[in-house]
Amino acid sequence: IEEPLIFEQGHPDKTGVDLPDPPDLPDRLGGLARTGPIGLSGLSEPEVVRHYTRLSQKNYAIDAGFYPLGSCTMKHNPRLNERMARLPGFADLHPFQPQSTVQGALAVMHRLSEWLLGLTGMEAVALSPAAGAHGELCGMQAIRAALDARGAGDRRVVLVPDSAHGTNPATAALCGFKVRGVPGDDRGRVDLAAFREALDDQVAGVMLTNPNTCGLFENDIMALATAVHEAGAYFYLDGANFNALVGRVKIADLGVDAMHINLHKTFSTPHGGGGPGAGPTVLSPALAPFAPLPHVVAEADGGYRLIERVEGDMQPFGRMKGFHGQFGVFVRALSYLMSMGADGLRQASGDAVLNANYLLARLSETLTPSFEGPCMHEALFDDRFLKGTGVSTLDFAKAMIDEGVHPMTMYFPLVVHGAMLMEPTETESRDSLDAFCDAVLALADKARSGDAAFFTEAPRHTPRRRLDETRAARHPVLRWEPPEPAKAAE
Amino acid sequence: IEEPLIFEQGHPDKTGVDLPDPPDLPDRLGGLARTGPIGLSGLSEPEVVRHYTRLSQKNYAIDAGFYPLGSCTMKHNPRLNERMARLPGFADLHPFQPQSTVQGALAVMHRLSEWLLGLTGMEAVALSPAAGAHGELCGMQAIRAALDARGAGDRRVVLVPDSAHGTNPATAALCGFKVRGVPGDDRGRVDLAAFREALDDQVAGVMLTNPNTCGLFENDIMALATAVHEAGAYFYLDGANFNALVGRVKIADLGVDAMHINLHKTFSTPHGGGGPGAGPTVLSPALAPFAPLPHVVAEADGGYRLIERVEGDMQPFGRMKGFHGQFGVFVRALSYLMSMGADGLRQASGDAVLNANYLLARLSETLTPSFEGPCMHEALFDDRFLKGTGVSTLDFAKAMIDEGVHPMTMYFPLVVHGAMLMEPTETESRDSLDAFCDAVLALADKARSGDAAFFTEAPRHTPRRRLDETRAARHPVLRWEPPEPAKAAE
Amino acid sequence: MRYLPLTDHDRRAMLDRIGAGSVDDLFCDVPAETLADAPFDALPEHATEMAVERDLSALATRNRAAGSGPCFLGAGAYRHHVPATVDHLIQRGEFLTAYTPYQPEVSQGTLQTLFEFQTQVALITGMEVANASMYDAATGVAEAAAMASRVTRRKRVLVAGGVHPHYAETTASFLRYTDIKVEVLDPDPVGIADLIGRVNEGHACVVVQNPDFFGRLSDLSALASECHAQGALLVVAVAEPVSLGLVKPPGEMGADIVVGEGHAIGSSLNFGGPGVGLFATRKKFVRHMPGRLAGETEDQDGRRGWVLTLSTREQHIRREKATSNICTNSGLVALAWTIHMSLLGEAGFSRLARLNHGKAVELVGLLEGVSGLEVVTPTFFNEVLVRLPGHDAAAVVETLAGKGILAGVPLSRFWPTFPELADGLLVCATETTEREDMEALARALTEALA
Amino acid sequence: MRYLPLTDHDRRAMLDRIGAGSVDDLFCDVPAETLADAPFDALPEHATEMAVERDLSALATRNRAAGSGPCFLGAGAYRHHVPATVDHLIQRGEFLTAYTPYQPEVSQGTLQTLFEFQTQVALITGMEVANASMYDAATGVAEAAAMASRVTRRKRVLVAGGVHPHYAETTASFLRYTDIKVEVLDPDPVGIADLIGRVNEGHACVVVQNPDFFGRLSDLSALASECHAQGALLVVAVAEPVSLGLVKPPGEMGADIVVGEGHAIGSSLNFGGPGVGLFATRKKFVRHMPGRLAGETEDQDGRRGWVLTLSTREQHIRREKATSNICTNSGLVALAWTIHMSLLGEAGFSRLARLNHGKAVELVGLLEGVSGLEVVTPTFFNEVLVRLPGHDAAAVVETLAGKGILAGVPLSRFWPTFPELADGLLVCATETTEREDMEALARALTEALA
Repeated sequence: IEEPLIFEQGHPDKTGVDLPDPPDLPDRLGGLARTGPIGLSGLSEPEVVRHYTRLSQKNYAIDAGFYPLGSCTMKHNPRLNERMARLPGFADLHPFQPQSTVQGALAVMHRLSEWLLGLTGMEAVALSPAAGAHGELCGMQAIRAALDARGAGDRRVVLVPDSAHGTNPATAALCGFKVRGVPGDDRGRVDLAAFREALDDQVAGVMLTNPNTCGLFENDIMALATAVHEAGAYFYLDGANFNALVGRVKIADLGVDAMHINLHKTFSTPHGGGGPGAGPTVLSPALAPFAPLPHVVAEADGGYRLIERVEGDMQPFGRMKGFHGQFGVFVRALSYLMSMGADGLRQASGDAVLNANYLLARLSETLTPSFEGPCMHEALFDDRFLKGTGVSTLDFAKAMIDEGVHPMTMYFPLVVHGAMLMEPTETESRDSLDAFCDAVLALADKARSGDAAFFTEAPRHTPRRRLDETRAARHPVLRWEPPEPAKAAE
Repeated sequence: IEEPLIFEQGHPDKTGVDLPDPPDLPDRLGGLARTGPIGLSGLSEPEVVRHYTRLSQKNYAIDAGFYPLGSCTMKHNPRLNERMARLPGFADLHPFQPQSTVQGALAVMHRLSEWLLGLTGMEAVALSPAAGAHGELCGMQAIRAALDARGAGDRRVVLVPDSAHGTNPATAALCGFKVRGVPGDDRGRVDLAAFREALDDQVAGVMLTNPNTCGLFENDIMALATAVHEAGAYFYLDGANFNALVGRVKIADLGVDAMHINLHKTFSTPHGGGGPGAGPTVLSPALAPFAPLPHVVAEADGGYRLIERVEGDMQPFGRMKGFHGQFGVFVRALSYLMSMGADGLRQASGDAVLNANYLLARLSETLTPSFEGPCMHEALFDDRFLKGTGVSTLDFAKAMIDEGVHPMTMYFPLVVHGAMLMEPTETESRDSLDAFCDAVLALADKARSGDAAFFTEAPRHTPRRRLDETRAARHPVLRWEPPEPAKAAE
Repeated sequence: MRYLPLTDHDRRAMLDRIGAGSVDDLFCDVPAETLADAPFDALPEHATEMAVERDLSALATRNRAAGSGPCFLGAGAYRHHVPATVDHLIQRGEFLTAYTPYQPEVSQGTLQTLFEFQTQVALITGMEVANASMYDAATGVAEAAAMASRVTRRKRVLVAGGVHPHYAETTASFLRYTDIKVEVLDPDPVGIADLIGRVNEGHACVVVQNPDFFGRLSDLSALASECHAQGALLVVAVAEPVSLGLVKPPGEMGADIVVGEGHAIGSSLNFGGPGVGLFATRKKFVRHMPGRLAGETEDQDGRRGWVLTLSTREQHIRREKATSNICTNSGLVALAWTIHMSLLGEAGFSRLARLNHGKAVELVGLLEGVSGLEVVTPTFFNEVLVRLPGHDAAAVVETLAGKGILAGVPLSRFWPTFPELADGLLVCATETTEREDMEALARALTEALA
Repeated sequence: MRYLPLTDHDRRAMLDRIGAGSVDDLFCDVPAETLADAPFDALPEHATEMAVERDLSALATRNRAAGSGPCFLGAGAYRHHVPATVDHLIQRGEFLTAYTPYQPEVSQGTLQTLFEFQTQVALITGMEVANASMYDAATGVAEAAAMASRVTRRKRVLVAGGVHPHYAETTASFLRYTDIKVEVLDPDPVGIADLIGRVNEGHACVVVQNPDFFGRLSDLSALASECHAQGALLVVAVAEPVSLGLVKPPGEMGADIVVGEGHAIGSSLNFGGPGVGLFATRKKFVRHMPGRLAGETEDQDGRRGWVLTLSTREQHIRREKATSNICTNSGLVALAWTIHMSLLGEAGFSRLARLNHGKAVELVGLLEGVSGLEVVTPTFFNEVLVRLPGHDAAAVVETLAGKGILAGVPLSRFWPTFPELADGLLVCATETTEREDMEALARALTEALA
């Protein structure tokens, strides 16, 4: 079924929303009224429902199947969380109501903070970052602020391993830092010697992911942290992979100064096809004074207060976004945290790691794991098993789609050739993993038996087959335009 | 994607619902505790979500496309109605709360009654019938009660046209009536002469559908009604097709004594894959005293009262179901009625009839309409256009599925050979109708061009192809059974 | 109007294509005198979504939600906690806005869930087969009585005094104009023992409820034996299906037809409707069964699939010879039931039942300490009858409602003409009942009875 | 635990397959000293769905829902009525639980809606292109300033006094450690006229808001001309997108980048987050743009389809040279926005805007009759600044909150150190504001100011 754009349907006279007549009063626009039509179409409610229902049916989703994207933690999104976020007492709150009328909302923020601090052992948390990359920015700006405060503002180098997420160097650059790469060793970890070598008095901090993007725990992490601190720098941990550790390891014990937590990954708020997320950032005592506004504090009388302006000796580096953070996401995450509890979270990280190792074990029958196990919560393979088959990692992934499963993350981390990074999460059942492994192993056999066309022609059963990305980038068409004759006729 | 039964997944130890520990107290079951397992499986919440999400994806629905089932009025189901029904003040009400605590609910029932009476011009309404057929039962039992009350309890014949819904004769039989058929004429209406002929002093009533199941208005209806009443019988109107008349014609003006109203058709509450519906039944002054319990009445003080027991001179024939009717459906219907208003309902019936006539006009290019137009809210074709093609109505319908549209009602009414009954409703757009007509006309051309196999092999693109209904009926498998070895192993 | 897609321009163009001058012309077959221009002036004009929402929300706030305070109401409608997942899934348009699955190729989702529903109902009732739902338990009992008459070719039905009065009344009403005679016994809070002596070979069936309307659990085995000895069927109603997670199922006690009210699993109370009637029986009676059935079969490629089956029992094929006139049933409520049951699973369903019983035992323990109150029901699942000697139970309920406690259901609501029941109150606990709710009730009752 | 599908039996079997003795063995790379046995004692254990629902519902009732009484709050967050359809559709699992559309073949639904979103944003702002969303308007303005610097290769940004203080602060904070200097002018309730004289050839851009934070509408054309004459870009923030249905769009007044806050369309207030940043610009600047872009292309069978495109601007390809570090954005909020906009359509969106303006005109008319109150804003859309000379606006707001009226946002909440703003109050009306709400406000203010 083809579904035209909304602009190619309907008629500007129609509407799917009935509204009363505006009061018949002279306008007070000062002559700034819009002239001429906007160019929108118009559809009745049933047409809009059908349009977006049909579009949704062209999507894959975790509700419908396994979604083993490495580094993305696509776990089950409980509907309880959605219900809680929609309670009128949470959903219908204006950010600037008098604080006396939003004590429950402030309590939610405070409780969430206590959870995040309890799980990480850190000193403070900035709730307001809107997503992971925004949390990175928060942490790195706190580092800049701390350096400035101690008169070390001229340190302008940040160490970033080659296997880092792209957001890490981009964030460092946004804070005026220069990125210095750090190579990995053949165990898939940061090369400790090279790392120590790279540390000098220009280094402001290091941005590390742990477990790293190869799915491995940086087992030299204590030494790395010590070296960072001895060099007078700060240790930023990318929290994208926190799901492997939650309920088991306190981040503070690893010597971390700042880490963002993706509520939309680790704490199961839905990814929504690209957001919204939330990236609260936990901070060590050294960075805590610089946390951005606003803050929520518990008062002696049992109430809560939202601090929106500098008070006392706080030294916030500023403000990260409008209002008070991703409140709707906070409610969902808190609902999840309360549901899981400390015991459930520990079980979850254990199951996440178990599931990944199970994939690693089963798929290693044919696929080529990049490093020796055990892995943490994701399993990394390279494309050696496809050597000589004429099938690329991309082709292999597209053939998986035809088997009804979403592909893993491809070509990342960059340190591995033709990488295939698979993160099952704890919410996949053994049956689901087995079905996935059976399908992947069968495809691998098929690839190695010489049927390359099966792969290069995939996918076949999707709403669209492979799309021409080059064309899209060379001649960008980024919006609908009314057809030329219609334009002329206007 | 194949989706196993829920019993073929999971493990009895798992659960998708966490519950606290039961109090540790001795039981008071009197030795009647269950022994041994029940035989259910057990799944975690994510597994259950995925299972039913996947199953849903195997369904066609009005949200996803045109659903032109004649006699079914598959119109748009507004989500506002769903939201209203879920307000805690409606959804979380116990039927036996003190009436002082449910005045809003009683107001809903009273307001809905006023709408139904206002639209039909009738004297009284029994809200409690649970569906259309249940409403028929209500109306026919009221007729029995009225006959008994006037000492005419020996009248035991009900006239039912050959083109009636199957529920009509089944209902008549349930009330101890015998069914006497009435033939149609070549205009697709009841044969007035034959009808008069069939009326005698044994006749208790007539059950008629109007517009009838050929989609035509019984233009002799005033004469029919007069004849019925002159014969001392009552006139039951099957309200399945009320959508053609709502806001335009008051049923009382047609001489009707009783009619059920399918809230899940005419008033847009969702059909839900088979219900729940609601079939409030409006009654003439002659039948009103016999309306079943409960009743809702407005009190002088502005409050409402639910009458659950006989009071005063009411002569209810009894009670139709538990509690007070399909309250959740009432809220949805009221929300729809308020949204549409009398003006919107009039527009709706006009558009429904317009849409049907548009289908009739466009499809008559190739298809063979059974009767001369104009039709009311549905268009009826027969299979003459398929003559000699080797393609049956069933084959044609299955081929439509492959084109992405749901088939019309087939082989009903029985009075037409290979009937195809199409009801577009007012919530289909002209674009939608045109796309449907284009597809049907193209298929008709294809059939007439001799490609019978294309039809007899259809559908091809569905989760399942044609299913063996004979096998299902001959060797009924009506539930899952644990596999034999597992049974043995237990 | 937001729900109507046609524009005036569309209407004009379509009329042109049809060859009609106006929409009114299409109504030419309707007697002109009935097509008065504006006969609907008394009814309101259309309203915006905002206005409807405001108006209905105001009505909703004129009700007290059962969960807004302690609530001990049962009497056939039990307040259970339904996981958010259930409502989320049933609201998927593919379930919510589908029709009855007459085209199986594009309805496998609905059909498979109905097959799962049938299986779950059969499993928990201990019966061989179940249908795809009735409207509710009351109509289900009525249909069961009619079915028993078809099976036995007998014309008398005996309804025990422990059966929910709405079920009994609905059954009597349903069969009132048939040749089947229904005898409903007087309300009987103390058991079914004397029923055994009443069954005779004229009876098509005996209808009992377990736990009965007054909460009492009974072993039905002896009654079943006697029924079978007399050639009658035993019909067992189950108003609280959660009990089947803990209590011996009717199927194990010899029931021939089991009818249940399913709304308590998967749905909100909704002021009592819509419900979903569970209907299970023995395999040998299946062709006498009312209602829809989903059955397993294969498609033309040999893959397992589901269809509606045995429809020769049904009205659309069989017309006046049908087993029932039922058509639309309770599909979506059945779906909610199935999803909730699937979430519970074996372990969760058992645990839920044990929790309900435990809460009721806890509550009864507290009530037994209230002076002036007498607990009547000796063995129970999650509901008991108490007597408040010397007090009108309905008045006590009103008093407690004023204090924010929904204390229970007074028997006088059903039997106003039985003065000996005026002091009777049905009190129920479920998993949603907290210890502090129970204490509040005990305190308030102590005060009210003092 | 209801969210965890593995049983102990599964775990055992899987460990066997892996060849590990226990799950703990899999954590062998983690320093043992950090794997203390129970370091999380201070945190609660898992809770049932019932318990979580009860607990969070209790917290929710400790808030006063904005809609529970008259509400005149704006200041960047506008309370609009969102049709039930919107929330229904965004809750479909296929939208809600999908990832960023990196595999376009199975993400055409998300991609097409993003393309529709981009088009709608471009249309209502009067711009050529738009991206697939930012976190919110505040971060969008910050990114716009950075982008202007990339385009112009200049290092100074001027933020007008009428820009939302959160936008201004976020921008200053975002750029604090870059080589771009941000100058934020003092709050200025009376207009942008003097801005023109301040622009010079050192500026990368001037940032203004329209209607500004104080509600005032301005013609930006002269400012735009001056900016362009000086080689600077004009960045226009729109905090209330509904205004664009009635007010001349920034694109027609010469804006180079338009940033908007979209949450007001399609979403609840949610205490201010998540929002959705609208971001539109000229086609020639598109490769300098931050954020994700959906673009049209063809599949290998020549059918139109959509992909994420121009990703060489983005962090996952470009790393430290990226235009922004943004990755996760506001996909679902953007979807809600798109669905609500599609429901409104041309006619509905215009009407909604006219209705909002009409309500505000009506409100202002009433307030002008309140003695002791002065309406400051001469031309406005749906919000105005009023002064309550001699009164602390925050105190008045508290007083009225005690009477169930959320009267407005006091300026002192943003500028506590500007005593001359202490009597300033922002008051807003939308389509949800009823005549009786306005009258209640006017009465209560009259009392409070007496």
